Amino acid sequence: MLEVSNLACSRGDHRLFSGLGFALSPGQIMQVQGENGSGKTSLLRTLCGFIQPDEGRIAWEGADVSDLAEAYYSRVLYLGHLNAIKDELSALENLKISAALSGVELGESAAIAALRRMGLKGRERLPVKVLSQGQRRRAALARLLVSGAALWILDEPLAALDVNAVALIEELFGEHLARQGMVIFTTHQPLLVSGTEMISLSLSAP
Amino acid sequence: MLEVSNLACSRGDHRLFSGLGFALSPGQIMQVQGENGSGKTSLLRTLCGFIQPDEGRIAWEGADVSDLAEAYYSRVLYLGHLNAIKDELSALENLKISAALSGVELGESAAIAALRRMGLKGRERLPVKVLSQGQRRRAALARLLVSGAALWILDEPLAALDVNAVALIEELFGEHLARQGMVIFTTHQPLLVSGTEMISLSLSAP
Amino acid sequence: MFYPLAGKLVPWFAVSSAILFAVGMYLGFVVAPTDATQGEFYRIIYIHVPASILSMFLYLVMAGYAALGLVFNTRLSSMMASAMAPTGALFAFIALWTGALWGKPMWGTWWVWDARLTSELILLFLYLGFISLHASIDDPRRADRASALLAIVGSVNVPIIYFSVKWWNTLHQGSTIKFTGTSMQITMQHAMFTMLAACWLYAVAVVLSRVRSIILERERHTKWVAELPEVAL
Amino acid sequence: MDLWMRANPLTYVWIGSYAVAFVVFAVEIALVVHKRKATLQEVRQLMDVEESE
Amino acid sequence: MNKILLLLFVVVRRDLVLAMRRRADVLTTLIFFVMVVSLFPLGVGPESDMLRKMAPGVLWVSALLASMLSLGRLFSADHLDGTLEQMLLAPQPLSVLVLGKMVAHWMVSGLPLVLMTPVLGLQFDMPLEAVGVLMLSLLLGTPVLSMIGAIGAALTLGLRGGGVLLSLLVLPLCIPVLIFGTGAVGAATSGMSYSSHLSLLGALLVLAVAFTPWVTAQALRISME
Amino acid sequence: MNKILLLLFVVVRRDLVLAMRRRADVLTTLIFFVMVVSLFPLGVGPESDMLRKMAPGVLWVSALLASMLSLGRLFSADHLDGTLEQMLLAPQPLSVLVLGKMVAHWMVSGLPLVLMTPVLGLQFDMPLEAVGVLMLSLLLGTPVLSMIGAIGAALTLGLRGGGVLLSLLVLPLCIPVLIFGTGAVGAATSGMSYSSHLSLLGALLVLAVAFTPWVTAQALRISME
Ligand code: HEM
Ligand SMILES: Nc1ncnc2c1ncn2[C@@H]1O[C@H](COP(=O)(O)OP(=O)(O)OP(=O)(O)O)[C@@H](O)[C@H]1O
Ligand SMILES: Nc1ncnc2c1ncn2[C@@H]1O[C@H](COP(=O)(O)OP(=O)(O)OP(=O)(O)O)[C@@H](O)[C@H]1O
Ligand SMILES: [Mg+2]
Ligand SMILES: [Mg+2]
Repeated sequence: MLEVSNLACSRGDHRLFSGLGFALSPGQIMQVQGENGSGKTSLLRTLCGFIQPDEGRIAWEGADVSDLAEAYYSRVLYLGHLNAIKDELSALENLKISAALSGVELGESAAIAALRRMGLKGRERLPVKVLSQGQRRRAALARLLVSGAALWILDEPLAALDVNAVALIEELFGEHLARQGMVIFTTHQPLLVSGTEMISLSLSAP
Repeated sequence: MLEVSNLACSRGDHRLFSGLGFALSPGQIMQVQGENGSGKTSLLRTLCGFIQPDEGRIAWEGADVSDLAEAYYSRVLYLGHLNAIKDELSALENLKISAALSGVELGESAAIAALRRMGLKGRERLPVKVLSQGQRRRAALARLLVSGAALWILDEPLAALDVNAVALIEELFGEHLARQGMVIFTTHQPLLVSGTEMISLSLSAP
Repeated sequence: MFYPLAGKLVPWFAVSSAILFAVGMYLGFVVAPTDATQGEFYRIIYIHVPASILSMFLYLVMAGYAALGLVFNTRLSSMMASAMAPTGALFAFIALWTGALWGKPMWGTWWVWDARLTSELILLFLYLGFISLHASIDDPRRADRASALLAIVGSVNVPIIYFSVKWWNTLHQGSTIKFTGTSMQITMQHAMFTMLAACWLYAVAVVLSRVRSIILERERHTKWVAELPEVAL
Repeated sequence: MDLWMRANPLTYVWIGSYAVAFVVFAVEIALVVHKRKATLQEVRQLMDVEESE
Repeated sequence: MNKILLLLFVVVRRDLVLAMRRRADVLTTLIFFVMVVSLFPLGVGPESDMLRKMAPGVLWVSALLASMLSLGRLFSADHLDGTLEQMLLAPQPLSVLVLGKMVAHWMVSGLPLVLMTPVLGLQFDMPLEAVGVLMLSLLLGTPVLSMIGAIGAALTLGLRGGGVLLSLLVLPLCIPVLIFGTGAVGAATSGMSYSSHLSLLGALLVLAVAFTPWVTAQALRISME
Repeated sequence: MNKILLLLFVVVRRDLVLAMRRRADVLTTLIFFVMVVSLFPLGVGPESDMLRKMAPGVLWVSALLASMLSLGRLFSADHLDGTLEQMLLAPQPLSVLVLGKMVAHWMVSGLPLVLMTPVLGLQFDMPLEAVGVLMLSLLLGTPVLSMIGAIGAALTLGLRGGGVLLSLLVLPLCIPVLIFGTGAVGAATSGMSYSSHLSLLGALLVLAVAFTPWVTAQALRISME
């Protein structure tokens, strides 16, 4: 359960948003909408604690996230505009390392299975830098399959993905919500998750 | 007039495509389609001469592009997955420099007008690194407005753009085609250019 | 509000510092006797020692303010810290320069690589590092916090400077001013303390007026700045 | 230089250190004053822009 | 506790694997070190008396510079590709991750230098005991350099002109290490007791291990904002 | 021809603007140089006779370091953000662009060091004539360092594993420059004729201007594939 109240954030001289409030319970999904530069990324990064908000409170299961710190981080999976994968390592190594960093134990075969499901069959062991843009994004998104986090915070997960991959992501969202997970994401493309209503939060350009 | 015949290209052990041929005349637009990793980026980069093809010939107005070299480059505008803008410089400086590099003279006011049209009003002089993902892409795409190149080669120009910006790009394509330009592009999102038929080239995953 | 208060205080500090400078120099050059071993050269001491002491003292105060700003997120103390850095750097520079000038007649060279001299040079570099780090981060809050961390880490150096004469036996003079009694003649001491006070007051005045500019710059979007009489002019 | 120093120790001390110190002080004061002027100017400019918008 | 050790291990291994993939980086640090050290006899002339005297200083300064050269990459690669964000979000304390990165950095850029020292020391005609002390002092000192350097690397993350600003911030803080290190060798060659210098270096190392990971973690959080 | 000069000018100005934008960059390069030079006396000890003898070597090595530190950024920043692709597509010869980048790099990282040399030379108590020769040698030598370094930077751009060999090939190329440079100063201090050293340096510079831009351009095309 994530509760946000009266949140305000500014970058440079611009106030991006203020008085923002919402609550997300298990099984719910929220899309943050807004034009380019309206502050979507900034909002997501604030939720992850990378940016200190000017005002307001972000609470996870009733407690302030800045007090929870690591206890909160273990429940969150964030994927930003950057893929957070190393060009020199293979998709497999990348996945195993990022799982280890987030405290998940992951066997070789489970990792390979996850990458195959993301459509990287036969490319698990190539250095990521030879992969195509969409394949890199898929490699990054494979973390969704192996993480135990309850709250997914995804910034334009569909960037560079082809239609099949978009369908796959929709499927993954559905599964995650079904097991009482939560998703907050942004996108400029249409995305449909069957069987749930999508909460939508609109930011207006400053 | 761009003519491609019997083109073949491979990366690593994979043959991405072979026997590829097409021709593009002034006023025509072509979308390269295909799944993630099917070789769209590789094709576009081959057309620009970054990658040497295994076989085949790429001809510009009848002459081989590798013989034309700089004479061909001056007719081409390429924008890849990367934005080719400097984080430390402002959008304005970036635009002026990239125009100078491609041999175009560009006054301050023309540059500002181009950036405004791209929706960067009031942000022309901020260092690009503080801009949002979509704003950076817009700053990169502003080159379309000031370049004199006949052939635009654009790799996922719509990445990170919001709906307004997508509409703007469609408009720009229309204008470019109207003045007998040519466009080759890829995208995973729908894009409609009114008044012309789109040639479509499908690559299948290897 | 701090801004108008600082504005009122600056002239007082400035004037009293000017008076004390005058008195101190009178004492130092006219009243105090010539030193038996060092002749007239020793009179550099009246500027050298206050500058050295202030360069270290200001660093500590600056680190303290910076730490306050970092821990309690109080913006004023961060601004104070960044206002103090240039003044501190200048005092370090003066200490080095006058020391070098003194070294020429006393030790026969401008510069030796002795522990105290070196650590004072490090102090200057630390100030410069603080200033350049602050200058190269655009976001002022991030700049405050990053350079605060640097200031705190760097404050390890100050005790090294202070005790360097004890820990390493070097060319440089040991402490003559001690908490218990002193080996210095009384007029010399008066002159020295007057100069020290003068430098200190000067530093306060400059720092306060600099911090006023910084406040204005940072708060230029707020209403109270817009309503200031000097802005409305 | 050495000779001159020996002959005029007081002048040396004066010019060498005190003059330098006071020049430094003067420069600093000038900088502070200049910065104050510049900041005020900037703030006023900002006001004008806001008013005209 | 166990989990934390495991994490430390994961991070160290990851960075070592990455370093092996980018072997050029590792080797250039080492080659740089060897080159700088070997250049001095060329620049100064072949008088072996003087060479012997300057050997510890030259070796130490070169080691300091070599580890400085590789510092720029410590966090910046992770920053650019977004991995650092993920590290800040790791459910374990950030300072452990940071310690892991420091250890890996030292193993890649410090340890090879230490192992290379005997060869270079003999090139300068240093007495055997002095070479031993030099190695010991480097063994204690280079980790401190990596650790202090990490603070600077974290503070200058993503800044324009990072590399040079980094050295401006870090070099002054490294000077005590340099002084104690060369002091130890100097004492050893002139037959005095060098243990006090070495124990000072050891104390610095302990202090660095205790505090720098935490400070660096804070610096990273600040830089990521 | 005119157009090419204009392009050269554009590139140089662009890189200079970028360097200025990294506000304190030029200044910090200098401070770095000063600090590195000051470190050696700390490590070696304060005997001014020895210091004077090692001064040219120290200054030369430090100059090499300062320019090496900034070499990493020469192409890699442009590579990572895609600007390099655009440069390959420019309608003018790539070698001109490359030459522009080299010139800018030297103006930012080499020239200030040359100008700073007199002060540092005096700190080491060097005779005045030697300082002059040192400055001259640096003036001729640092552009060569920037140019040779550029080849290395281009070759190691985005290369896996194999980069080791290439950087091994490039580094030794810098050594002649250093030897001639310090040699000239050594000759000057010992009262011999230094003009042969300097003219060798000059010859190296001419060769470098003639060939390195072209070689670097080829290296870039290879690295970009
Ligand atoms: C560039 C060279 C020099 C530097 C960086 C330097 C630095 C310092 C510093 C940091 C202090 C600390 C004051 C304190 O203990 O609270 C000091 C004090 C002092 N210095 Fe220097 N110094 C230099 C040269 C000299 C020379 C050449 C002399 C005279 C021979 C000298 C004589 C003194 C004396 C007498 C004190 C006062 C010590 C006390 O009363 O505690 N200094 N200097
Ligand atoms: N230092 C700064 N000065 C001025 N404006 C800034 C600064 N930093 C960020 N901004 C502005 O803040 C906004 C940040 O937007 P953010 O990245 O959150 O947008 P977004 O909604 O994610 O957009 P996109 O869809 O393009 O990714 C942008 O409008 C940007 O121009
Ligand atoms: N060295 C290599 N070894 C093996 N495969 C390689 C190598 N280099 C590239 N590839 C493969 O070649 C293809 C390159 O595809 P390219 O980047 O052109 O795809 P794309 O169609 O642009 O995809 P996307 O839509 O994801 O951008 C990928 O499938 C990649 O895995
Ligand atoms: Mg965004
Ligand atoms: Mg692609």
